[in-house]
Amino acid sequence: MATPFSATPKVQSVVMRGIVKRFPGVVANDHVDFDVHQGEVHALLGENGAGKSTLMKILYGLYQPDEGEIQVNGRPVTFASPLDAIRCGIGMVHQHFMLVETLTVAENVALGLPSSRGFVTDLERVAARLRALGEQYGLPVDPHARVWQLSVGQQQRVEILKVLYRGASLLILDEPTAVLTPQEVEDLFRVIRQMVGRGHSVVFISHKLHEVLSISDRITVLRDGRKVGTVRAAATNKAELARWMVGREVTFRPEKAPVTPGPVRLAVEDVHARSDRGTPALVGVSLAVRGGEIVGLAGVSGNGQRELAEVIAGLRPPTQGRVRLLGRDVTAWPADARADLGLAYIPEERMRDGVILPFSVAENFILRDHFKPPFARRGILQPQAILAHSQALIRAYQIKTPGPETPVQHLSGGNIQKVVLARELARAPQVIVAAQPTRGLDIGATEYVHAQLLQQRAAGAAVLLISEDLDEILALADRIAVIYEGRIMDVLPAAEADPQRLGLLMAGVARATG
Amino acid sequence: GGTQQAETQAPEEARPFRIAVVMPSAINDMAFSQSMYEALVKLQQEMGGPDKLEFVYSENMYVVDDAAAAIRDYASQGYDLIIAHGSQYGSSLQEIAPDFPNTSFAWGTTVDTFAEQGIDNVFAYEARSEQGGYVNGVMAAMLSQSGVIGVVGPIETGDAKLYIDGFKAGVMATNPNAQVNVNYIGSFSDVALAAEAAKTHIEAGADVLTGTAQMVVGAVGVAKDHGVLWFGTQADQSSLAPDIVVANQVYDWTVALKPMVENIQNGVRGGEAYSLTLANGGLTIQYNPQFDLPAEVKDAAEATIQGIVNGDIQIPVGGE
Amino acid sequence: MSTRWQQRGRDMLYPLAAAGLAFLMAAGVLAALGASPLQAYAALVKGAFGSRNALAETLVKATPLLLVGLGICIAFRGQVINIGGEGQMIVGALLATALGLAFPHWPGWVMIPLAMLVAMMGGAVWGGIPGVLKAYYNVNEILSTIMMNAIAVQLMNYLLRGPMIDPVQAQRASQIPQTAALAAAYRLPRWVPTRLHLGALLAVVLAVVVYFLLWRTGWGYRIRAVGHNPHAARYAGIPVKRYTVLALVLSGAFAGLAGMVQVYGVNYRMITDGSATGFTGGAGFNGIVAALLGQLHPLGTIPAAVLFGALLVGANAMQRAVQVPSALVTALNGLVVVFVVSSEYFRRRARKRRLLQQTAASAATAVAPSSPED
Amino acid sequence: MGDWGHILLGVLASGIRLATPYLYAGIGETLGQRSGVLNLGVEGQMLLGAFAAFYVTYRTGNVLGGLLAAALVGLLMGLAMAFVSVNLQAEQGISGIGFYLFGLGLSDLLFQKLLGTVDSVRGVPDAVIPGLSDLPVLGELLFRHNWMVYGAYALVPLAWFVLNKTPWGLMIKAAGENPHAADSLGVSVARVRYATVTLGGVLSAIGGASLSVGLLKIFQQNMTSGLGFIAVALVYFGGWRPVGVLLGALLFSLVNALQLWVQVLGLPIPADFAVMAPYVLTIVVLVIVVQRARPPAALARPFERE
Ligand SMILES: Nc1ncnc2c1ncn2[C@@H]1O[C@H](COP(=O)(O)OP(=O)(O)OP(=O)(O)O)[C@@H](O)[C@H]1O
Ligand SMILES: Nc1ncnc2c1ncn2[C@@H]1O[C@H](COP(=O)(O)OP(=O)(O)OP(=O)(O)O)[C@@H](O)[C@H]1O
Ligand SMILES: [Mg+2]
Ligand SMILES: [Mg+2]
Repeated sequence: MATPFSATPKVQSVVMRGIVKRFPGVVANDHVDFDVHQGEVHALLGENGAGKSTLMKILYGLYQPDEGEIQVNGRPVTFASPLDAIRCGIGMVHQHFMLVETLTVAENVALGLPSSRGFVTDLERVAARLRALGEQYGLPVDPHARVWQLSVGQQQRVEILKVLYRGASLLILDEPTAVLTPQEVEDLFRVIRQMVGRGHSVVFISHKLHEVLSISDRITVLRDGRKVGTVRAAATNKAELARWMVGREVTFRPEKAPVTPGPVRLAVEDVHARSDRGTPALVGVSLAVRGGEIVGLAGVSGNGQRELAEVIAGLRPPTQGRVRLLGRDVTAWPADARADLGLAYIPEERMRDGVILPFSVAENFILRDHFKPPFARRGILQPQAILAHSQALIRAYQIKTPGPETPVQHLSGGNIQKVVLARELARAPQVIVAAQPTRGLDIGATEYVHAQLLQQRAAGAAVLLISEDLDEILALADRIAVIYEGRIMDVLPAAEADPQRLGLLMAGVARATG
Repeated sequence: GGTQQAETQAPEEARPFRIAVVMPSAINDMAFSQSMYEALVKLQQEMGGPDKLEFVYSENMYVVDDAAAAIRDYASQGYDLIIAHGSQYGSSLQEIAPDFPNTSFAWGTTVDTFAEQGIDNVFAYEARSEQGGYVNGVMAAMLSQSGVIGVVGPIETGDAKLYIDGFKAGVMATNPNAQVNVNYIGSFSDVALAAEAAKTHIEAGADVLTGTAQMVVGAVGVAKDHGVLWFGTQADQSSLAPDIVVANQVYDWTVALKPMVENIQNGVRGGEAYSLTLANGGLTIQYNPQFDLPAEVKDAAEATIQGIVNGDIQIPVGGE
Repeated sequence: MSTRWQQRGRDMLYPLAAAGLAFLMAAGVLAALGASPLQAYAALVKGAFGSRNALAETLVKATPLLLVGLGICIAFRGQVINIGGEGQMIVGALLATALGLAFPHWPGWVMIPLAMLVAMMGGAVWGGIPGVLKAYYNVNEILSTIMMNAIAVQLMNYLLRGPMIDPVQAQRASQIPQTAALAAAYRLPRWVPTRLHLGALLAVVLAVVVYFLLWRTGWGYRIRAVGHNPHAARYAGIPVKRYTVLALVLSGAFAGLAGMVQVYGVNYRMITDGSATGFTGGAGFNGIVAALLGQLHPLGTIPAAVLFGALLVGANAMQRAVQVPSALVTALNGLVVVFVVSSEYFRRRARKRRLLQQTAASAATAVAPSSPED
Repeated sequence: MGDWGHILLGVLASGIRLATPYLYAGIGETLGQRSGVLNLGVEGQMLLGAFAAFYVTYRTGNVLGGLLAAALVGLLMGLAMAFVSVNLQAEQGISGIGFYLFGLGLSDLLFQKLLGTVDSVRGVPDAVIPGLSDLPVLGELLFRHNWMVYGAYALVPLAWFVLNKTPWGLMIKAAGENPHAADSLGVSVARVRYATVTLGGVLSAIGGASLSVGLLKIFQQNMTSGLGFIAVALVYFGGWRPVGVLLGALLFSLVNALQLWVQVLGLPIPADFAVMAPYVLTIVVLVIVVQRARPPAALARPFERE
């Protein structure tokens, strides 16, 4: 395979020793040792904020360690920038994608590389090589598509190709599976195995223990910036890993008490809607959720889930059809009126849509109620009431924060998610739309969110749970609907659903009868 | 309250006469402010140097309330005469002058000394720039072959309006068939637009141009490039384009300044208005020596000057 | 609490040191021009703070800076860049002046508040147009506010030459483009014998009001929410576009008020020299600088406006005292602005280093301590 | 009819000329903004460039030397702006206003101390292209401007080419849209921004020179008179594309040329309203032709890794 970096040496071993990295107020890495050998998948585990990404960013030259050293192939190195790491054959796929959305795939790949044509870009050549590379690893992409037009899964392919294109033989994959469907995870694992077979090495970060156990050779666990230990995957199990990560026992199967469903609280009738790009996103969707019931909506992202949630929440006008909440036709109601009627909405992209990062925790709690008593009277905010409310929620939801005045941006991802959840659930909702509520959360936080949703179900709320994580849906839902290309393929009782069947439906294979 | 002074008792030799001037643009603007600066330098020489006349200035005081602060500050420093060289400064003077009854102020260009408001320590001075404008107009009309003449102005007020009104009248009196196109560019500083306005005039057939205020230097360059004639005002612009500048109306503010200084030294602090005119030599038409002006044009110009001086020629200016 | 104020105090050192450095650089130029820097800067300080009158002048200069700056705080908190302060001042002043001249015989306590209201409305309209254009037509507000400034200037020139011209001037040949003077009863009360007028006090009161508005009311909450994250604001049911417009409307209203205050408090009539700065003194621009130096905090903008006002007033005094060209003063102001805004970097770095040291020293805690950056 | 044709020709020729300084400054600003840096100091850079070009030309009689001097001054100003916005991560809006004031004051100060008064130079000659310049209509319209006018128009395809066809263009756009992505591929965001901001400074300064030694052949204090700010506005008008900037500059300049004609023809419109026209029209056009471009996502955001 001829890449511009075909001369790049193979990484035979990487050793990080005694790595310390401090941020203001946090020691993100506290004397961490970590190593990877050629042909191995080494997983990195840890709760949110344990320091996984930081350690890998140091290895990739994005951060400089305060203490400690890195050796590649036995020689000590210092990486002043990613360029140095790239030259050593290291590549990284970041937790938050590093793609320029307005550029094409080929342009993103060619970015920063010298052109074979000197002053002029050689995008056709890049595209050709990219196709070849894609074929080789089973990662097909259209080199001329613009990145913003791609699904998340496709974007991830681009990220991996970008790294491979640069001749990397050590790949760092930071939570690559958080946004993938089971099918896509399978594909990714196939690619990883193929790469390892070619003598590459991979660092794999994930919160999903079964993934880690199935793909990796060795596993290192971090907690609060310190290394807890490294084990061979074959020699450990989920429970032990969870204990290492969290420091206590974790239940994987949430307790789901039987609840008799009540009347229909949320009904969507023959809804059609368009996406932001103007293409049809929902084509005649009908769905009903009863009180005391969790309906899971499964599907590969980009099949209309986002639009459906927004139509229900009042953020996207349907071109056709109605939405009923608690029996009332709210199709023409604005978002805040629906919220006041009893709708809670946990948006998928919570950093973007769910919180205002520079606002304090307390301010984020009143995002929906800043004009309502007791938080405001005649438009004037009431600090005491807001503070009391915040303290109560922080306590009830065990949100890790120095105080209600701390800006939300200083909290860890899991705690930010808890802020959104607390805010929405504290309004005693009758209907809850929760989109990907545990994406990116560690097992402790995930466990907590699940418990909360079940508690709301028990309290009689109607819950629409939108998730790509089939395990999550299977564990929580009473009924499961599958969406594909804007249509509901089928609605199954949870008891009749299994991953294979759901997977087929999600892939758009016609109603799997029987 | 202002600083008390007793300048009238002091013998002339005892200390220099002190003038402060506040100007809207820079002392080298080739126009309004430069003419005042040069007048003060000239007056200083005539009076016998810095020992006799001391002067300070604040330039670029286009912000009216900054100018007011400067005027007040100079007044409290005990200057003998404070000149507010800009019509926009009038209302500031009106407010400050009563606080410093022993200090003299001068306001230009206007004829209003605020005597009606009971203020007695303000002089007023103006340039009857329509006079030179008229003379320039006469020459322009005679020199124009196309009969189309272009004028570039800043905004349609004040000194600019006077000059342009006079210029138009001069042209019309000489050649009633001539056409005077006027372009106000809406700014005192946009040289590029002034230049383009000049080009527009030329495109429209003008072969003689004039203009007023500091941004016209841009127009002069255009005239030069196109070999079109130029008449200047406020200062001598011949050096910019010796080939095509025909004549300039030049202001000599000493004609107003000298009697003011004398008055003050004699204990009269204000109340009088001075005009620069062709008659009193405050306005002069300076022919560009490098320009070969036909004799009959020069004669006509001189005759016009004479006519204005002795009152035979009345120039209609004013109201909308 | 006290450590927070200590911190604030320490933070003030950086901009001051930066300004000092700028002055030091300009000292070289002063010396080259044959002026004694020491004497020049002494004159500057004296001109800005040296006497009751100097102090009053500084405050008079600071008043429109503060008023415009308050509007800027609102706009920038709502993430709209309002460069239209100059035009908004002009339009506000035009309306207030027209009102005062149209009804010259009302009691002052009726006219003055009314004129303020009208001026705020004028500024609000002039700011609201770019607001509507931005929210509903995707016209960038930097572009539209720059254009609206130019339009306001020409509108002023037209009105002051024509419909609104002083009747006395209308009859004169020179036709100075100015309005008649306002009735004496309409002048903002002054702290005689200086020019310090009620507007200064009003501006300070309004700074508190804006603080209250932004952080203690639902409307302010919404403006800030929309500014920080329009997506989340929309998800929470806040009408984002309307609040974008509101941010510019309020911002314009404060600039409009600044224009009125200049007329009713300082000049008592409107005069044009053809340019915007001739009337505004550049406050529409410099107010932005003041607000940003005040960290976009209404209360922080108070000292920032006073310091900037002092710089402007003092520099003019320096020009008078040592007869340096005004050009040097302008260049010096520019240097000060660049140096002061750059000093923020060193302040942030020092704070970060301090936190890192604390982190290294103390045992690691899982969550970062609160250090609100706003 | 012939009359109107003549006027139309005049308006077009003048619009083409007037657009020159906007193009230099606007294209420079476009490159800077595409890489994520907002430079509001354009006006100051133009003034210093205008002065440097004029002064050197005046003293040496060598206009190329003058242009070189302008470029050098623009380079220095650009480097200073880059240092402040890239290394010191300063708020770009205010530092730009600071640089504007600095340039405004310094150019005036140097003008007063080194020249003293307004004077003229021969400047950049007009192009006389044998044959072409004598064409009946087109000759006057297109082939009789000074060389700097052609330079300005040549910049448009050049900038388009750099942005869309070269590896540097990719880096510039990436630095402005997602600097973290660029950084993670080893692209030095700082170096890219230094390059564009410095080049922007050079182009602004040349734009100033296109006034002082190109169109006008004089120097006067504050001779740009707000032109630099309009150039910045035109970048927004043009949706951050060189061709868009060209269209904006032409629209603005043509309307300006037209309003001069309106006055010359003595149409009964107050001069103030005529002067207003280009500003009003620029906005109106943006309202009618819906602007779809988004600003570069990282515009005016300093880049920092941690
Ligand atoms: N640039 C930064 N500035 C300040 N603090 C940071 C920065 N990056 C990370 N941190 C802090 O360092 C700690 C470790 O963060 P890191 O991103 O490495 O965690 P992680 O293990 O990857 O967590 P997650 O599973 O949520 O991705 C956290 O407390 C985080 O808040
Ligand atoms: N009566 C006058 N005579 C001569 N010059 C004047 C007069 N009044 C004002 N000026 C000068 O005109 C200049 C400002 O005019 P101009 O309208 O060109 O500014 P501008 O460029 O349009 O300003 P801005 O763009 O900031 O609005 C100042 O230098 C001022 O001193
Ligand atoms: Mg991470
Ligand atoms: Mg102007």
